[in-house]
Amino acid sequence: MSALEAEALWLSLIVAGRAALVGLPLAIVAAWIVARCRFPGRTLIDALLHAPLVLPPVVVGFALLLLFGVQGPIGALLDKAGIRLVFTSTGASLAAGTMAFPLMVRAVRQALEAVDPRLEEAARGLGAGFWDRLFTITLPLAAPGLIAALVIGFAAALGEFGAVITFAANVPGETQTLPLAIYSALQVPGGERIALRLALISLSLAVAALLLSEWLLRAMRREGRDA
Amino acid sequence: MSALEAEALWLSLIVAGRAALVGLPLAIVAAWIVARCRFPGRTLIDALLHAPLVLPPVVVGFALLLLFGVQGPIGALLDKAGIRLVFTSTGASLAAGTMAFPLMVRAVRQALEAVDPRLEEAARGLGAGFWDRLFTITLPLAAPGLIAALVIGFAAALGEFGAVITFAANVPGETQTLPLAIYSALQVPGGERIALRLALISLSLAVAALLLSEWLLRAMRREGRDA
Amino acid sequence: MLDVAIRRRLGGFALEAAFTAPSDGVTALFGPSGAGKSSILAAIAGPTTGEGHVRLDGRDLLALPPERRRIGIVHQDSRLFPHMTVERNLRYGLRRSDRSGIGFDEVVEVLAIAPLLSRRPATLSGGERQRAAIGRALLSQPDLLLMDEPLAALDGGRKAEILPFLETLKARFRLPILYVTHHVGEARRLADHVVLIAEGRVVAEGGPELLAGAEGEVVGVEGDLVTIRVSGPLPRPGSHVTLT
Amino acid sequence: MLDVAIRRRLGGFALEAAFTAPSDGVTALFGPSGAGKSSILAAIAGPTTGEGHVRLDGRDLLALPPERRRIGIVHQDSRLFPHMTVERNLRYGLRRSDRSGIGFDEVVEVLAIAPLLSRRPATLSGGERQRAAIGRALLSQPDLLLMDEPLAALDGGRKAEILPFLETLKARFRLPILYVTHHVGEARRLADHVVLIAEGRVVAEGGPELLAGAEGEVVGVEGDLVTIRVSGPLPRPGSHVTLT
Amino acid sequence: QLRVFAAASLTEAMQEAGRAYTARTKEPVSFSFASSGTIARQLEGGAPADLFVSADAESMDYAVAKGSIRPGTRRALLGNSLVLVAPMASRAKPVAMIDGRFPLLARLGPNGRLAVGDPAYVPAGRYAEQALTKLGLWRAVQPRLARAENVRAALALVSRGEAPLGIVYATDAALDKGVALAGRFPAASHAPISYPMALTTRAAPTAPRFARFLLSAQARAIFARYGFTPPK
Ligand SMILES: Nc1ncnc2c1ncn2[C@@H]1O[C@H](COP(=O)(O)OP(=O)(O)OP(=O)(O)O)[C@@H](O)[C@H]1O
Ligand SMILES: Nc1ncnc2c1ncn2[C@@H]1O[C@H](COP(=O)(O)OP(=O)(O)OP(=O)(O)O)[C@@H](O)[C@H]1O
Ligand code: MOO
Ligand SMILES: [Mg+2]
Ligand SMILES: [Mg+2]
Repeated sequence: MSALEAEALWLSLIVAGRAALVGLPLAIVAAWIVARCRFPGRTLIDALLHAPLVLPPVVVGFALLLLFGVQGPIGALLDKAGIRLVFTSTGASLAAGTMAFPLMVRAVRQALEAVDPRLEEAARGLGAGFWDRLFTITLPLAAPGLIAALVIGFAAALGEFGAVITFAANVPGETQTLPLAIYSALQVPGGERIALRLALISLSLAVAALLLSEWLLRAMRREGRDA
Repeated sequence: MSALEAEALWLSLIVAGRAALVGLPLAIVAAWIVARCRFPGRTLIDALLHAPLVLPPVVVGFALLLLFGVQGPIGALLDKAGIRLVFTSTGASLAAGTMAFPLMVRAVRQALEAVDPRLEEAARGLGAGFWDRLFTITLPLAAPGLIAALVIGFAAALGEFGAVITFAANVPGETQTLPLAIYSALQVPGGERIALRLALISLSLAVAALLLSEWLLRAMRREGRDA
Repeated sequence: MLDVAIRRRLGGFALEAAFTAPSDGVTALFGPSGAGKSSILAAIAGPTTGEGHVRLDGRDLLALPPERRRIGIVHQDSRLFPHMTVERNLRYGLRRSDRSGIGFDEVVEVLAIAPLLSRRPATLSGGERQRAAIGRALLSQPDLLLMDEPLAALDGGRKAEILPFLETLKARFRLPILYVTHHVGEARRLADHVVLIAEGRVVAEGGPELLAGAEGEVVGVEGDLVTIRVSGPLPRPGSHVTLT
Repeated sequence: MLDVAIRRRLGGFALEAAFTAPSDGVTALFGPSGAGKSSILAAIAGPTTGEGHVRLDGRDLLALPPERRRIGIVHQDSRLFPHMTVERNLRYGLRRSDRSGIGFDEVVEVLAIAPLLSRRPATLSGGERQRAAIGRALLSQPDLLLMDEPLAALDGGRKAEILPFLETLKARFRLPILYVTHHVGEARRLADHVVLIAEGRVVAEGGPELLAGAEGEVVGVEGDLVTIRVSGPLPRPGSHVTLT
Repeated sequence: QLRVFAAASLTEAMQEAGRAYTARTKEPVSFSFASSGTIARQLEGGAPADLFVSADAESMDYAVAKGSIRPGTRRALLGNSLVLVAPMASRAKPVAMIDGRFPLLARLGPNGRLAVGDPAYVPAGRYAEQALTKLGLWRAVQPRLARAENVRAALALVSRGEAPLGIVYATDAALDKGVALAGRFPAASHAPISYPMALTTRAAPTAPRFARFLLSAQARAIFARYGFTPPK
């Protein structure tokens, strides 16, 4: 692996890992709202949560630019606070995470909907308040789904190209994740070999994430048994 | 809506709808294999199923071009059978569906894993063989997940850009789906307004799909009650 | 004749039970909580994994896949299909059987589930659910019926209606029934044969007289003194008894 | 005193029950399957939705969110947390209570669940599961205990052990217990007060004498004739009885 | 029906040329716009294109090498020039011609980036690299690049004010009201910008006629309006 490839690999790991980990709690909140709350306009919120999925990534990147760019309403605020997103690896995470977000919400939501409400009720009767129930019953029971959400969020963020390059551009060592490197390689006639190698690295990362998730699931099942 | 926009909308509907509908049975088979079968190499298959997700869409498009192009191993065979995929709307479905496939598999898998095996066992005791159980117990119990898979598959296919433009090109009325039309609009200075309108059309389609899915779920619940 | 020999390991629990049961009577499986009664039924009806055999009139049922064994089973938890109405649950096994000895209307009437037919299991009471499960098992026209505390959730009146029906059933269809219960009276009333289970093993096998407790006929009442002619083991003087 | 008045609509079923119960005794809810017994317990312990009140010594429990009502409930289906060991299930309510009258070790011993503590609910037998659920409810140190056929899945021996424990409990902690059962003997043994339910309404309320059936003490045994001094209604001569 | 696969940066100009052609000949023309590199591979995969208009020589070379091009039909169609743009809001003082003394770094500020098409694969980016190298600015500015996926994206970064400067084609700069011209690169500082076109091996018999039309005075006038120059 060349130094540049190693850098892209490392950066991808950071960018996608951060996107998945930061995205998960947000996805839980969003999934909770659409799965558990009933209010007018719920379907609209649900649809908006799907927006990054149905829009071309470039458009999402562009929208992020409008919002989080130094001229954008949020970006201007962050800029004052000394936080820069455009052209930074944090920005790459934001873009990749935004694209992965609908998938994470979906996975969490499916998991939440599969939790037996009678068990939450039972916990309530045993004195557990909302947050207590959430953290001791609902989320642990939904854990396989949460891990699925992490895996899919990580995988999608790992593969995200259009939104990242539009929002964060390709700054080697900062925002040049594996997909950007693969894309670069492929655009150059004869770059197939490099692209293939980078693609295999991406896939290995995904395999590693899957194995990790399965190990986590098993560990969780064991933990409950011993405690 | 201009005629061209209407055309892109209609085409997107066909392309994404076909991708989701054809994808679903395949996703069920794939999800079954990774969720229910235990054999060496399962994790590898699982990882390969994630490949379209972790690879940049353009790479997937190129891979499809290599496989299904007229020179490709599968494409050549299909060509003899008179079936052309590259640069046709069927091909656009293939590309969009390939990108959406991992998401569909995930959703179906999560649903399958949530089905209580004791109910399948009960059906077995009542004389239901494998396929019988599958169609009367497992899939109906997994139905909310299957519908979730359809929605996410449709939404992802609807938004797919990179793989479609690479594999099926960007031919108005043939393969120019909404994301490609948006891309083309953005290439034209001042095209932002058209792009925005097209994006809103995309979102409305997603809203429609969501509403339809919720209506379907409700209908299914009712149907069980009256039968 | 039903000839059962089962060997299984369940976590730390070893099941190793062998017994025979008449082919047209009720055999009560009796034993403390956790003795392995439900596990025996699961081994007879479920996927073949451990060693052993279950021969019904010579044929080994374990050689068949569960869906072709013609075994009706009522689980301790009802396991009704939540996405079907009670009626569709009842007809599930019926439709998949090529016989029709046990009729839909008859079962619905005896179990008093006519008003529930169009309801979903989630809205049923515990006893209603159990009755639906009994009906579903019966209607699959089984060659062998396994029942795991089927009447535990039912009130005395309902029990008193269903018991005679089970008796009729076994008389009419010469159907062997394995019946798990904790209720001595119920077992004594129904059982032709009793198998006592403890810690995964058969500890005794025999007639209904194996069951502790007694039943009898009231022969005299004088003030608050009641005299009863008892069959079965006699209670010790000074002991506290309940008459039902 | 426990003063219950509940009004609910469940699909086609109308629940409209009002009764009072002594604040330190066992009140048996008695009635046929589908009468509304479980629904009454659910209305007392669950989210407040319908009309009515549940006053315990004057305070209306329904004014509190369920998690602050201090109600222990044993459901007809055990509802153990599948992702926790039996021990973590037991300690769940204990940890969330600021009292400690009912001790962990004591409960574990009486319910004989020590060997199960490190197991997951999925691997338990029906009776084991129910015992764990009883333990969990007791250990939450409730002000009011609701039990829905808690002993139905248990064998006679186990029942005979748990019943006296429940008696001690009510004596020691002056804890009102609402107890749903189909078992006359069980109810008569435990209950200080009986509420008969049918079709969603209270049809009678009173002492244990409300329950049909009888119990007594064996005063003489001669051959197969047993003489019993009976309290409660006397059986008719010629009737068939079971002694338990 | 004729099908033209053309570089995305030609989108609007080509569409107008197509309309003009159809108006004159009643023959419909349809387009598929994508990046030139993608099109080159699509031709290899059997794309139903009659004509390929590339934004760079490399992609055309690739198509030729893969046998997708009808021999002898390659023509230089258009030229373009390279400019430096700044956000309109910055009120940059335009410089006529950029030379080696141009204070590029100073104009970028302490942490501003220079938006370009990715020199690795975007033709405009490659020209920018050549020009900056020739002018001796490359080494200093290279770590400060924001490499965009195509010229339009680079342009958007400048017009949104995310990057204080960007290098794009004159054609792009002319049409975006959000940017101001900050300078021009000497034509000699980079390889001639050329848009080659060629018929594909599977081109329909009517295809040469459209190719000829694109080289006609009428088409040239259209392209000129979008800022394209005749090929060098
Ligand atoms: N997977 C397992 N791991 C460990 N022990 C198990 C497992 N499955 C079952 N057991 C144990 O096997 C024993 C028999 O269980 P079974 O359900 O057959 O009891 P049972 O006789 O039906 O009891 P009950 O009357 O309470 O329903 C129980 O002690 C149970 O805890
Ligand atoms: N959602 C619902 N829709 C219609 N009927 C309902 C619904 N929920 C409960 N019921 C009915 O309410 C009645 C009371 O149910 P409940 O579970 O309280 O009975 P129960 O007295 O506990 O009976 P069991 O002894 O069988 O457990 C039953 O007839 C049941 O079918
Ligand atoms: O017109 Mo291009 O090939 O996108 O620079
Ligand atoms: Mg059991
Ligand atoms: Mg009940």
